[in-house]
Amino acid sequence: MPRYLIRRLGQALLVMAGVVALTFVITRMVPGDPAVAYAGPKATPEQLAEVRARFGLDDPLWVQLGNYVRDLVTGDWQTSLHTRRPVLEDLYHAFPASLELVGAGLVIAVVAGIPVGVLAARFRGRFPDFSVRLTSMLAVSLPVFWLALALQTVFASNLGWFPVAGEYDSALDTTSPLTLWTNITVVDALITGNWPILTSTLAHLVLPALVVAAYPAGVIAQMVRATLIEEASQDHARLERALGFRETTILTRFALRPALNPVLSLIALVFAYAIVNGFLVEAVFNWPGLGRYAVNAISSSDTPAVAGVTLLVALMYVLANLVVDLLQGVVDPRARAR
Amino acid sequence: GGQVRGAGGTPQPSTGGTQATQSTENDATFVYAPNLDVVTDWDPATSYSNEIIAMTSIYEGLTRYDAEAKEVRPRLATEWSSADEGKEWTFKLRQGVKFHTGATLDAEAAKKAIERTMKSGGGAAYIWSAVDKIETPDASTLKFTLKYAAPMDLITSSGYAAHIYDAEALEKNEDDVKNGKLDAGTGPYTIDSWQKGQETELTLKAFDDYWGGWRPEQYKKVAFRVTPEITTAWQLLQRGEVNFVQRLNPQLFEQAGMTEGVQAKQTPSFQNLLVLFNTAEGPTKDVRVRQALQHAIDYDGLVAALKGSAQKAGGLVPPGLLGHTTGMEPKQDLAKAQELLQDAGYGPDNAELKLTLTYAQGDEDQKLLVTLLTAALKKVNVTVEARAMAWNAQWDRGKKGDQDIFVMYWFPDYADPYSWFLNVFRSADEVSFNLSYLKDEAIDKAIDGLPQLTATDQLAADQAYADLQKKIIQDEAAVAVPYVQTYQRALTADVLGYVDNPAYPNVVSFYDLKPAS
Amino acid sequence: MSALPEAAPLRRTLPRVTDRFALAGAVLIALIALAALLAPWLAPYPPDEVDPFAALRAPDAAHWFGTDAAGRDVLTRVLYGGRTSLFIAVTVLAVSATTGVLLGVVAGYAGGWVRDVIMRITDVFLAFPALLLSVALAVVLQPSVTTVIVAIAVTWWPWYARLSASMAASIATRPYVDAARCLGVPAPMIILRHVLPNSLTPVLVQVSLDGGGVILTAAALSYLGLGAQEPTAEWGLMVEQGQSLFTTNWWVVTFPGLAILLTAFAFNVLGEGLRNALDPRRIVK
Amino acid sequence: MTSSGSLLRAERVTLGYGRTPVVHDVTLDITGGGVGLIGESGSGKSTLARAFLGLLTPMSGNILYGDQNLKKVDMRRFRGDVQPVFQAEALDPRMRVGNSIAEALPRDARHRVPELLEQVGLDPALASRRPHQLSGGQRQRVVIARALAVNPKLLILDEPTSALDVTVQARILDLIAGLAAERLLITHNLAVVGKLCRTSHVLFAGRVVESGPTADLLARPAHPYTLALRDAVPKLGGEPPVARGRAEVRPAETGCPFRPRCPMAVTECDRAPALRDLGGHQEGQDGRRVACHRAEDVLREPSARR
Amino acid sequence: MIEVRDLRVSYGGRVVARVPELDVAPGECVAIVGESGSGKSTTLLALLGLTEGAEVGGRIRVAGVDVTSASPAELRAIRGARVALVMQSPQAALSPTLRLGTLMRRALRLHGVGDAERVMAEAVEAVLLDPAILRRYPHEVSGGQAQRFAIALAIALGAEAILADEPTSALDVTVQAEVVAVLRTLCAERGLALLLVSHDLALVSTIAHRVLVMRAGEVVESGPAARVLAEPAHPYTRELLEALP
Ligand SMILES: Nc1ncnc2c1ncn2[C@@H]1O[C@H](COP(=O)(O)OP(=O)(O)OP(=O)(O)O)[C@@H](O)[C@H]1O
Ligand SMILES: Nc1ncnc2c1ncn2[C@@H]1O[C@H](COP(=O)(O)OP(=O)(O)OP(=O)(O)O)[C@@H](O)[C@H]1O
Ligand SMILES: [Mg+2]
Ligand SMILES: [Mg+2]
Repeated sequence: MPRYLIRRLGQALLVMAGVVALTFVITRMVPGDPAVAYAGPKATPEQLAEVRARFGLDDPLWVQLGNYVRDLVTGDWQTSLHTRRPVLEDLYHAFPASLELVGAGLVIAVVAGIPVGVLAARFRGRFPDFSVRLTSMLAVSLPVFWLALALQTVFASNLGWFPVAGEYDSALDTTSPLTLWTNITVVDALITGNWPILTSTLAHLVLPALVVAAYPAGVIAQMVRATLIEEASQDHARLERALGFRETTILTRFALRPALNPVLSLIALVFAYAIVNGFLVEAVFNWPGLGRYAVNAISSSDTPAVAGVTLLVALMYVLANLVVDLLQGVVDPRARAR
Repeated sequence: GGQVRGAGGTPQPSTGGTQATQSTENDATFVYAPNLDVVTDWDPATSYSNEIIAMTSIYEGLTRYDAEAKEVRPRLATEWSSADEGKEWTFKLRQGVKFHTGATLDAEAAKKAIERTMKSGGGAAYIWSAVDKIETPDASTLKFTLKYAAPMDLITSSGYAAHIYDAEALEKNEDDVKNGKLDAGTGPYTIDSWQKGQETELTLKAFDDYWGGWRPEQYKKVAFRVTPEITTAWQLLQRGEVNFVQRLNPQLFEQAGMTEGVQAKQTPSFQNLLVLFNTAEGPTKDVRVRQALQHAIDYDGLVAALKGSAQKAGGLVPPGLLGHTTGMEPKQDLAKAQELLQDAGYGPDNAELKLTLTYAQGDEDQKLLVTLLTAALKKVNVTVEARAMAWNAQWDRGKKGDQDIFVMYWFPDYADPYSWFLNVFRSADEVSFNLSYLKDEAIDKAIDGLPQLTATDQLAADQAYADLQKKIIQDEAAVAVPYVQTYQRALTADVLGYVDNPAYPNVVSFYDLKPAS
Repeated sequence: MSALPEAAPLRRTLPRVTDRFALAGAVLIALIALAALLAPWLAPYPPDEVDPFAALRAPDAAHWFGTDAAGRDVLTRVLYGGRTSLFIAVTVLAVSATTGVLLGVVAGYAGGWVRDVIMRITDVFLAFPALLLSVALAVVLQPSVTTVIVAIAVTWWPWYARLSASMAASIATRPYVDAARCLGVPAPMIILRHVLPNSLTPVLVQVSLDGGGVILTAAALSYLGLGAQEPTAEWGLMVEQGQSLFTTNWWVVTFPGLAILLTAFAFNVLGEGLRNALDPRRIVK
Repeated sequence: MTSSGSLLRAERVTLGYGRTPVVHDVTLDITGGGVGLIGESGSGKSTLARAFLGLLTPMSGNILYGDQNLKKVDMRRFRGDVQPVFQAEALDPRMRVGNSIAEALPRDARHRVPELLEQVGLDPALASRRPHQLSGGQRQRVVIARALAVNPKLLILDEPTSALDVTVQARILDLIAGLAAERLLITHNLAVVGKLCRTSHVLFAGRVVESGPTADLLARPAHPYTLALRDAVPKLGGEPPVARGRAEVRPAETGCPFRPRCPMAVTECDRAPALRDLGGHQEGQDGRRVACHRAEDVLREPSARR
Repeated sequence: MIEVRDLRVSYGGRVVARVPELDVAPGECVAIVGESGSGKSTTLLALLGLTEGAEVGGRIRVAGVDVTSASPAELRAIRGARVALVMQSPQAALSPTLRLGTLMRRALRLHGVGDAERVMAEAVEAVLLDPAILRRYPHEVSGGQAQRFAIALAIALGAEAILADEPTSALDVTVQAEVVAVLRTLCAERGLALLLVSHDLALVSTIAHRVLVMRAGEVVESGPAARVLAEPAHPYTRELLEALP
């Protein structure tokens, strides 16, 4: 196990190194002079030269890559051209909000996807199965940005059931200011017992989280269904039937656990996807997360910021995969033996 | 962890119907919904971006332009005069003005501020380029000596780079200023909190010692809630969560006009769209091609499709400014365009003409122009390869002269047409905004004479502007001006006193507002 | 030693594809493709015909889907948009599946350091969610349909590489591969003749599932302004253009949105159906 | 034992997948008259076969072909001499069986396909079928036909019949017995080795635990595992098979690997026994070798004699 | 214990097993032999109503219940508790994520067997296993152990009959011998009825009292083991016997 762990960690590091190199290459390919972008339209040639020197834009490429890696490791993720603040600091503020949104979305997806998948497997080939498959396929086919717009228009604007946009009612900042610990509003509100902000955030969270949840819920339902059907056709399910267990019991108490393993990998996979999907959702719901930051960065050609977001999301992906790989052992004893 | 977010920050917007009595203290917050991040640069010297919507409430200039009356009004200066054919200007400063830093405004302080701005060379600092020296004969008098005649009263009314601030305090607390913790203005409002990237990015609070004083019904708090999506902003406005939406599309604007609890305001702006043709290189070097392109634009269709958010332009200078001409309204004429192309060796019977065009990414109105132009030109065998680009990239490419058609907006930094000519059409060694690459000595010379005329003889100036426009648009065909934008704003109905001043684009003068009772 | 389900030869499994979903998906895709191909004949107007004075007309007899901000017929553009979307999807899938499968099969068959090198590179690309890398690339390259294709293909091939590498690795240990090696068949021949054809079934399933993903990603890129450009008819671009009109002129957004949904749905139905019939356990992306 | 007359020889080979060895330090000769390889599932029989076929490079030790190290042998010649017949799935499921056989032939000899099919007792018309359209027995004949296509000197047969029904099994074994080529036969069926192989080797947990003339080995097992193996085979109408020892999960890592299951294990067995010659050669046959400290006791065990 | 008359099992109209008569009494061991696909497993599963998607005709009485007409609940009541199934591949037949003890405990609770811990320990010991095995996962036990555990399940639940579908074909001969030994003991000492499916005629001949020979879904010969093996009446049976090495 420790050896496996070390190997796995080494692999993850290697991948991260590749990610950094690739990101570097991409940032160097961006058209437009980064010095001009930083110094502003009316900068003098001297100012430009100064900016170039400051950011080492005149060095040979491999020196720049070396510097880039060194800077990243020492926590200097460059300065955003747009906000003019360290990218890492910006990310530190934006990421928790994204995490909150994506986390909520994934929770909804898991809570909805698993039982629905079980239901479909239980009634394989019959009407509930048919409708679950149909719905889940619809869910994975929805263009998020379009769904977000539609839900916002119908449920927030026309029906007025939910807030239109934002993370929470900003008036609450005066009446019950939030003490920050994790930067994740829901969590902070919960641990400091700030109910007004908690309820407001939850209300604001519903629609965007539902949109984020649509895709993962669909794939999770499909995956649970497929795996359960597979598990239920295994020899052990036949033995369980022969022992007199009910079909539902077999699915939920015997088959579900081994089925959770692929679902777990799936969640790791979907996690990064959901963050990026969240970008579009955040833009529509004006959620103060990475997505808004990224969209701003894209529209202002803010290369350091785009690179920062890219790196962060890739890092999250690698991490999520690592965690899942380690978690598999908990879910499936066979994996532990590996 | 453990710090507090937004304590004392943004508060409930005014949802109308406070108390009936006039003198009730107004403790509501006025919430402004901009579509972009508010602040990129807190330095009043170099600030040259969207933060104008907040800066003009924090900082003040010597004068202020009243677009309705087309007159310059006193602000920190109470009166002024010019001499020596507009090459010497004297401003009398208002008494008893305090900076937010606690210092008192005097001539020396004003001088320092302007000199610091000039020295910075950033942002719109160029507006001071006529200034040769500044003197302070006494504590309340500021005397400018100019290198050439220029309308200093207009220049000092600029929304950018004309702010008077406590330069000493600013320099001492550079970091705090940069981080929006401190400002050094004299305006009615001062920074309350600033959190870049947050939805409610900025809140302002009343400056108690403001020279204008405070009445109970005025808004003491202002918040900026960044809302990029027009639709979202509109929904927030309908629900009363914001008070002012900077920009709606024509359809929503029309709806706003019919929605209870919302007031819709429409004002012509000083911002127009320029379609610049490459006069230096490529097929558009041929003036006939440029003229054909001018004729291919469906001006009336464009304005119709923009449904009130634009009005047809007549020349380079928008109405309301010196030098605006009438009788130069362009019209689409495809037959003429085809004829001109034919002469130039293109058109339906000849080889296909391929042109490249760049325009601003994400701008619906420019996209509409591109759509219509592309469709029209297709009929005369001209293919337009249009690229939407982020401004930096578009501009970078433009500076290299790497396109045939460059589309951009232009608006003046102060209420004067000069910048359309100086910045856009005067030749320069290194291209900045002269993206038609016009290089004509006669035109350059005429442009150089404009400030003097403006400062001394407005009638002559008017004529000079008219002549120049004819030359540039009709003779040189360096540019087409499809329309002047019309601002379409929406406010909650409970706000009284809103006036849109196109000289200060998107700025709301919060100090002048009060809730309806 | 029973064969893994994915090793079942396609010929043998195709008759088993009685999954109604697979059939429905195939029919749906055929219809969509037909509509796109026949757009010049089906569409009531030329695709770029503008009429600014008839902008934003609600659906009526003349314009079944209404008109957009430039007065173009939305139905026409939805039909032409299908050509763009399907062209993108087909090209991306062809390019990325070919690249990915070739690399993956070599990696899986060769094993050892070859596999390690290829798979680590694959992992690096996998770490970028498709949309994100596409965004970064689209910022770098000029936004256009070609950019979209390149950007998505760059992020898509690793999935096929990974899939076919694991397939090929398992095929490579099959006795018939050993047998071929013992007969002295050269490695490239073994890969082409035995490993590749036998690894293809799950790739095919994945390809049909991915059709939807590619269309959604392409639409999202265009929606962000990083993809197709005016005046190209593209669904994502149409949604983006109509976005601020959703509350006032619903048809501008709704029809292209439905077109994306329907096409992605058709691909998913086909893919899910195939997967259900062939291999119920493969992970979707 | 002499190395002369040995077609292929494994010399102290250790084999494994990745870094895990599964066959440990095995020395083994393939001599004429048929060689059997017996052992329980997972004991490394197929692994050893793959090494003999040059499909798996030893982690240590050498495979010798004639007198030459396999690494240095001209593979083209070797492939013509040594051919496998695998346990299952040895035909590409997508290929027509005719093409599968043709793959083994030079381009100008493709016409030999029908002839080869006839040689293994199949209708040449079957050439156009795919494997799944054939019965298990027919499939196995095709595999043999393909192996014969190159006229090999040695066939390496890895459980060629274990997936088949008994009746079919018998016919295939007859076919194999009639072939001219020498053979290494891997099976868990003792009766089969008894018929087809002059010498046999018993593998346990990747080690040769006993080897010698097949008849002698089965008549008087000297290793407790061989004994258990022999006695566990049910005989038609006979007594129920005898279960000797305890079923344990894994062979021991150190010492005698069979120790955890061995009913005769003593403390001495903590030391790994070496493969040693067993005295008492019988009637001019090759010698018996065994890796057990208590081989003599096993031979004396009354129940061991049948 | 088991009483079958005119059993017909068909999938989609194709008859895959037809058994005119099959009886197993307590303490008796009956074996079904035949080639692959001859319908042996199908017959066995039909006895517990586990042939999904098949049409089953004829009369099947198992432990006093008429299987063809019984309700699902009635069927579940006899499954495991009165008639147990032992399958071919031992590990695959155990849920991989459950400890053996957990599975047994759940089954005992399902059938309302009290004093589970003691019953479990006794059952495991009855098949010569160490009770510590209950704490292991399926992949941690050997095939023989897993197979004996499956038998222990039957004992713990108090089953009166065991249906064994090729219970040893995945095992090595040495391990097979252990399992066969246990099965024999149960039959002889506890009076369990044993129905054994196998393709190994030799193995069957050593433990079965009676034998049914099946081919292509039909029973071609049946009778006392000794008689069938000594003087086979059907050519197929003869062929089977001759094929034995
Ligand atoms: N490709 C492989 N990768 C890793 N381990 C393997 C591989 N093939 C076999 N093994 C392991 O090597 C050991 C020996 O396997 P091998 O196939 O040689 O056994 P065997 O004696 O042929 O068994 P069987 O009778 O089941 O065919 C086993 O523990 C097996 O799990
Ligand atoms: N679920 C099913 N659907 C359709 N046909 C089936 C099904 N299960 C079994 N069969 C068919 O029924 C016949 C008998 O199968 P069965 O499994 O009973 O044979 P068997 O004698 O147990 O063979 P083996 O020795 O291979 O286990 C076979 O032809 C098989 O294809
Ligand atoms: Mg083997
Ligand atoms: Mg069976």
